[in-house]
Amino acid sequence: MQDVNQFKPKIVAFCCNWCSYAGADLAGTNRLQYPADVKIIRVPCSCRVNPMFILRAFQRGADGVILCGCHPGDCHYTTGNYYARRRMTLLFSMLDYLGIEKQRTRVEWVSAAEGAKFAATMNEFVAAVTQLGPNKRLEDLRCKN
Amino acid sequence: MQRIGVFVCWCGSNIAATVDVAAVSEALGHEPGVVFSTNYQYMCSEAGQNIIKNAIRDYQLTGIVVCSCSPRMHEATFRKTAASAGLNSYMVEIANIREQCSWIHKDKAQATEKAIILGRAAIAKVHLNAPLTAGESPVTKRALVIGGGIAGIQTALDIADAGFEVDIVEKQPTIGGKMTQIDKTFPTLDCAACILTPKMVDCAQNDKINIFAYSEVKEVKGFVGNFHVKINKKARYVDATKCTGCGECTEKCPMKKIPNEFNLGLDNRHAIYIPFAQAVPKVATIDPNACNMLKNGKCGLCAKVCSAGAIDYKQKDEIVEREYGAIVVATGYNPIKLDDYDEYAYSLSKDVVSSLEFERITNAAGPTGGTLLRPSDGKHPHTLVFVQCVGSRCSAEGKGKSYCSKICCMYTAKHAMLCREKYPDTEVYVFYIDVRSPGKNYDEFYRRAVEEYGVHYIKGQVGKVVPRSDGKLLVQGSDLLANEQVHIEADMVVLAAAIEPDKSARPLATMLTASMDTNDFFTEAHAKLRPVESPTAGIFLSGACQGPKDIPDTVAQAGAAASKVIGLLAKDKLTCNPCTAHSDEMMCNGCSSCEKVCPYGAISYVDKEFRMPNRTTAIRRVAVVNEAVCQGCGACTVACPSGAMDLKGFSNSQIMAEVDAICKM
Amino acid sequence: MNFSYYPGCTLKNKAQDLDRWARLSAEALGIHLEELETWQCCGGAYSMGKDEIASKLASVRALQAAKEKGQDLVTLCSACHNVLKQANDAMANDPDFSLRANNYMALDTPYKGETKVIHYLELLRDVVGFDNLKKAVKNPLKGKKIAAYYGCLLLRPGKVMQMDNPENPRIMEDFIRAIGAEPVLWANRNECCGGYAVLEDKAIAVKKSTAVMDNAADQQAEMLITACPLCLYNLTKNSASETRLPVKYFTELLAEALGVKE
Amino acid sequence: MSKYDREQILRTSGVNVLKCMRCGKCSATCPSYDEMEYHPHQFVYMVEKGEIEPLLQSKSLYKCLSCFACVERCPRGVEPAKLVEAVRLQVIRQQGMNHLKPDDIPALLDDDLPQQAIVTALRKYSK
Repeated sequence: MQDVNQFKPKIVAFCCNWCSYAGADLAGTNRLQYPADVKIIRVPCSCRVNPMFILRAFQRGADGVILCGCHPGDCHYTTGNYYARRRMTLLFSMLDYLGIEKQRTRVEWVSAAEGAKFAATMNEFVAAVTQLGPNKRLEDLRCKN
Repeated sequence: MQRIGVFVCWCGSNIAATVDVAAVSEALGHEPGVVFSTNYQYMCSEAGQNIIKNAIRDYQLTGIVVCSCSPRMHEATFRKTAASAGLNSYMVEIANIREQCSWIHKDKAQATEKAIILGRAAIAKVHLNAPLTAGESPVTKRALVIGGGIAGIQTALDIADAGFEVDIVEKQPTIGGKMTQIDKTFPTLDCAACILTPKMVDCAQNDKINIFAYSEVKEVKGFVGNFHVKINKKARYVDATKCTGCGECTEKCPMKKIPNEFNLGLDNRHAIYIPFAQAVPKVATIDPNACNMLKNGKCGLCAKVCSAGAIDYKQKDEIVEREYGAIVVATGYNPIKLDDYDEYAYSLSKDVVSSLEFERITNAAGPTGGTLLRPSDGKHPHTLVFVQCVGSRCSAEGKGKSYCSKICCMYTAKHAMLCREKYPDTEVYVFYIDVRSPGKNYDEFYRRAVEEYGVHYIKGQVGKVVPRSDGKLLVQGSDLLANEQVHIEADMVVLAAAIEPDKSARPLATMLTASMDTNDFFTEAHAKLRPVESPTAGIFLSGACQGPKDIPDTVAQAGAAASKVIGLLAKDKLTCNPCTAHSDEMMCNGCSSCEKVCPYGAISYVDKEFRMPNRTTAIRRVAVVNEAVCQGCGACTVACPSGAMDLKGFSNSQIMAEVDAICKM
Repeated sequence: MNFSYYPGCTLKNKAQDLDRWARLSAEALGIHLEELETWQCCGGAYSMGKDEIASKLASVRALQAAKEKGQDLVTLCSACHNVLKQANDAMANDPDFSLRANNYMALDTPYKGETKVIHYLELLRDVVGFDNLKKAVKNPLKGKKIAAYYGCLLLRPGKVMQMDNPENPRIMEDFIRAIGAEPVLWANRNECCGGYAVLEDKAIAVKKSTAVMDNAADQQAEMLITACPLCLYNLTKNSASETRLPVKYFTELLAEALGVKE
Repeated sequence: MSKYDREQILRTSGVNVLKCMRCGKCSATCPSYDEMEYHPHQFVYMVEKGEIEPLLQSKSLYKCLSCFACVERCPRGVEPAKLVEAVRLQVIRQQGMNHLKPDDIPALLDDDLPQQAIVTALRKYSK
């Protein structure tokens, strides 16, 4: 029981440079807490996120991956987030098929003005992943050090 | 192997209070490739930057990692620092340990651990960084202004004034736009034509300005500094170089029952027409839908009376191709159609008019010669009711506009005041929800309408207008302050219709890849800090195409857009973003997947000769990225099935290295 | 073509003419109206409360019956049309209400608003077509100036009824043109006649029906047509207007024009 | 009690009173305005403020014609008629609070009165 309580998930968050990364910065500026388990990787646009990156993260022991982009219609590059949404829909359903629970993956739209939404999303996501426990399914044992 | 330096910033106590900065710099110092690691109170200060510069020199660093605030804050600063010490500025990575670590965590141990991981990810990335050089592209020193209303005119004049060439494309036969239809302007009540027509003439006479009237933009290709535009000059059936604008043809034309657009259909024009006396260019135009000669070859009267021989029934549309460095959108607005608001009986009675129609009725050059007469019977109205917010601030499903149209409060005050001034025997009622009059001398103007001119302002809306056969309009409204339903027998009702972007705006936005909001107003690059630029480089916004605006605001924005254009055209070369996509031609199989997802049309294909085994060669089709056009979104990199496409500065291997560093704990 | 048909209570009693002429005309136009076997009264007014379930079930049953027959459901009385259409909309778009109503209904497959409810006028416009109707007219009502009275129920709420532009409708005017008469355009055609208040407060009914009648008379109408028995009653009985224009069911004129009015 | 009433009314009607921008168009268009002590816009505002008691007592509840003019013409989609109906339901759903009793009806009838008038009156005023 204690083990479950002490489980600290590894969460990788891909944030687009224009909206979500700025939203994360705003969460910081407003001192809105979310767990330290979340580590952000900055990408120019949510459409830069190759499904490969997400598979790699799970392979290397990530317990959850979240992709944040601009709201539909607000993409800095006009249509990037639509591509991301379509790609992730396919990837996530494949991951679900492989046994990576749907709760471990998420796409969320966070604008540069939504610091509070960013923090709330992260809190929620970390709680959901913590509930599921460690990801064993796709972890590559050869990558274990 | 890179030689990496790590610089951990305290940011005073902003970082140092929750992150053990010494432990971070100590831990990161042991990472492979790190040859120098330190921490300092303020890395962004001059002293802090000197630490970085000295370290680059003393330790021959090939890459640096700064653990500090958000890269959105100081990435540019540290890139400059690196460049001044001779290091390529793209060999700098920032680990955001303030906004995304110290400020959001309370537990020092946890925050320190996270800061170290973020530092490691940045180090892992910088290991794979390569020096990048920003490319350059030339600038065509000519601007295109789309729309020839007051916004386009002012922008064009300002750009021309700075010595650059400007083309104005206007779809109507004359420039001038909505302002030509307006009678007086608030809050000074000077006549619109008196202040606008000199500017129109200036445009015509300025040798830097070229007016394409009765023309439309058909195609836009290229990118900032290098746009290629096709303009369709519609056939006027009149040779503009010969026509003197004498008007002889327009008087003799037998087709004289064509609704006159300029007077909003309140009177008629001929099939050949000049919209109004001060039109620029002052050239006649034949309406092909009305002209007998063009429809069935019978008539030809205008050609007979034209002493200049300007009539040309065989004229065809003509496509003109031009190059531009910058494009200004000034497509303006229109009042909405009032079909959904027929509780006001707009379609039932001619005496229920829109505000723009009312402008024409009170304009000296209008259908009534400036005398206020009812459209139905030409009689002088005694009771007038103005209704504000018709279709504005309307969030009900499928109806109206959710925004405030901004100009209606003031022009209604103007109309009401002018009625009372010219015709003291009139009673004027204004139904309002709120009177919005922020602007210099605006509220004073509205108060004058009430206090000096005795206009009756009623807080409430009109719910129903019932036209009666004796010509009276029964107006039923609510007076919220008196808590009464009021009934007024009016002679005229004037509806302040909401305004919306011109219908041509959306297809134009698609051509320009410029973004729009849900109301079809063009979106600015930043609502506060870049209000006259579109997010698409090289596209600028002027006037009501960006949002409802009155004339002073429009002229101010037009000037601002012009100054941005001048700033762009003054440059000989543009520096490009070096973080662009790049295709490895050895891996590319020319499948076109990348081209399809590119929002900028930056990818094209070339047939290239490759060496094959046994001294043979083969021609293969491979993708080539135009680095001047690529904005670096990376959509193509994921679409590429063969992995040939990668993004400089955010390469697959760099992001994977970050993923690995974060997941390895 | 066969359609399910919901006549409603009034058409079985005081407004039998409205019903009879509609059926005769439909047959003349090649349309067969199959009356639902066991319909119940819709209640005459749609209960707007989201938690009103029982009072809407009669409508849901009628809608379900039409669904079982796989037919569109034709209505004629304005009130029935309004109630059925709103109930259908709630079944389709208000999941909470739909769930609770379906719990009462205990059907094998829940009813989710599948039935298309069309008013007889829509039948004329969209199925028959006013152009075809015009061709089928044997006795055009030439020269008659007729004011179409929509009242409140046919058009509103517009986003649910979707019959026509609720402020500037034309379906009845087009109908009038199709039968050879001349429509009068007037503002109060979509204002309430006050009929609903006839038992509660007759003064309202008098005042509102007078305003409607006055406006139609002022615009030189010779006659009003309506689809609502209550409007017909109220305008005929309670209007204090000086001009007492005849008020008729639109189906009466239809039957007359088609030559099937016995 | 009033707070409970307010919540119940909002739930029953499904109306978001906060959408109101106080333009008064509902009251401008209401055919029963003169007969109502509280007018449509006041229903919206008083429910918003939680001033329910006067509305529950008011005869205005029975003057609304349910003609949907206010619903159709409200620029903000507030739907005042639904609010009026919800307040009326709040009253007539209580024991013994039926506004129209079946026994009262025969006296109100005349020969031509359509059934529709009777069923709607019962539907609207009684539970």
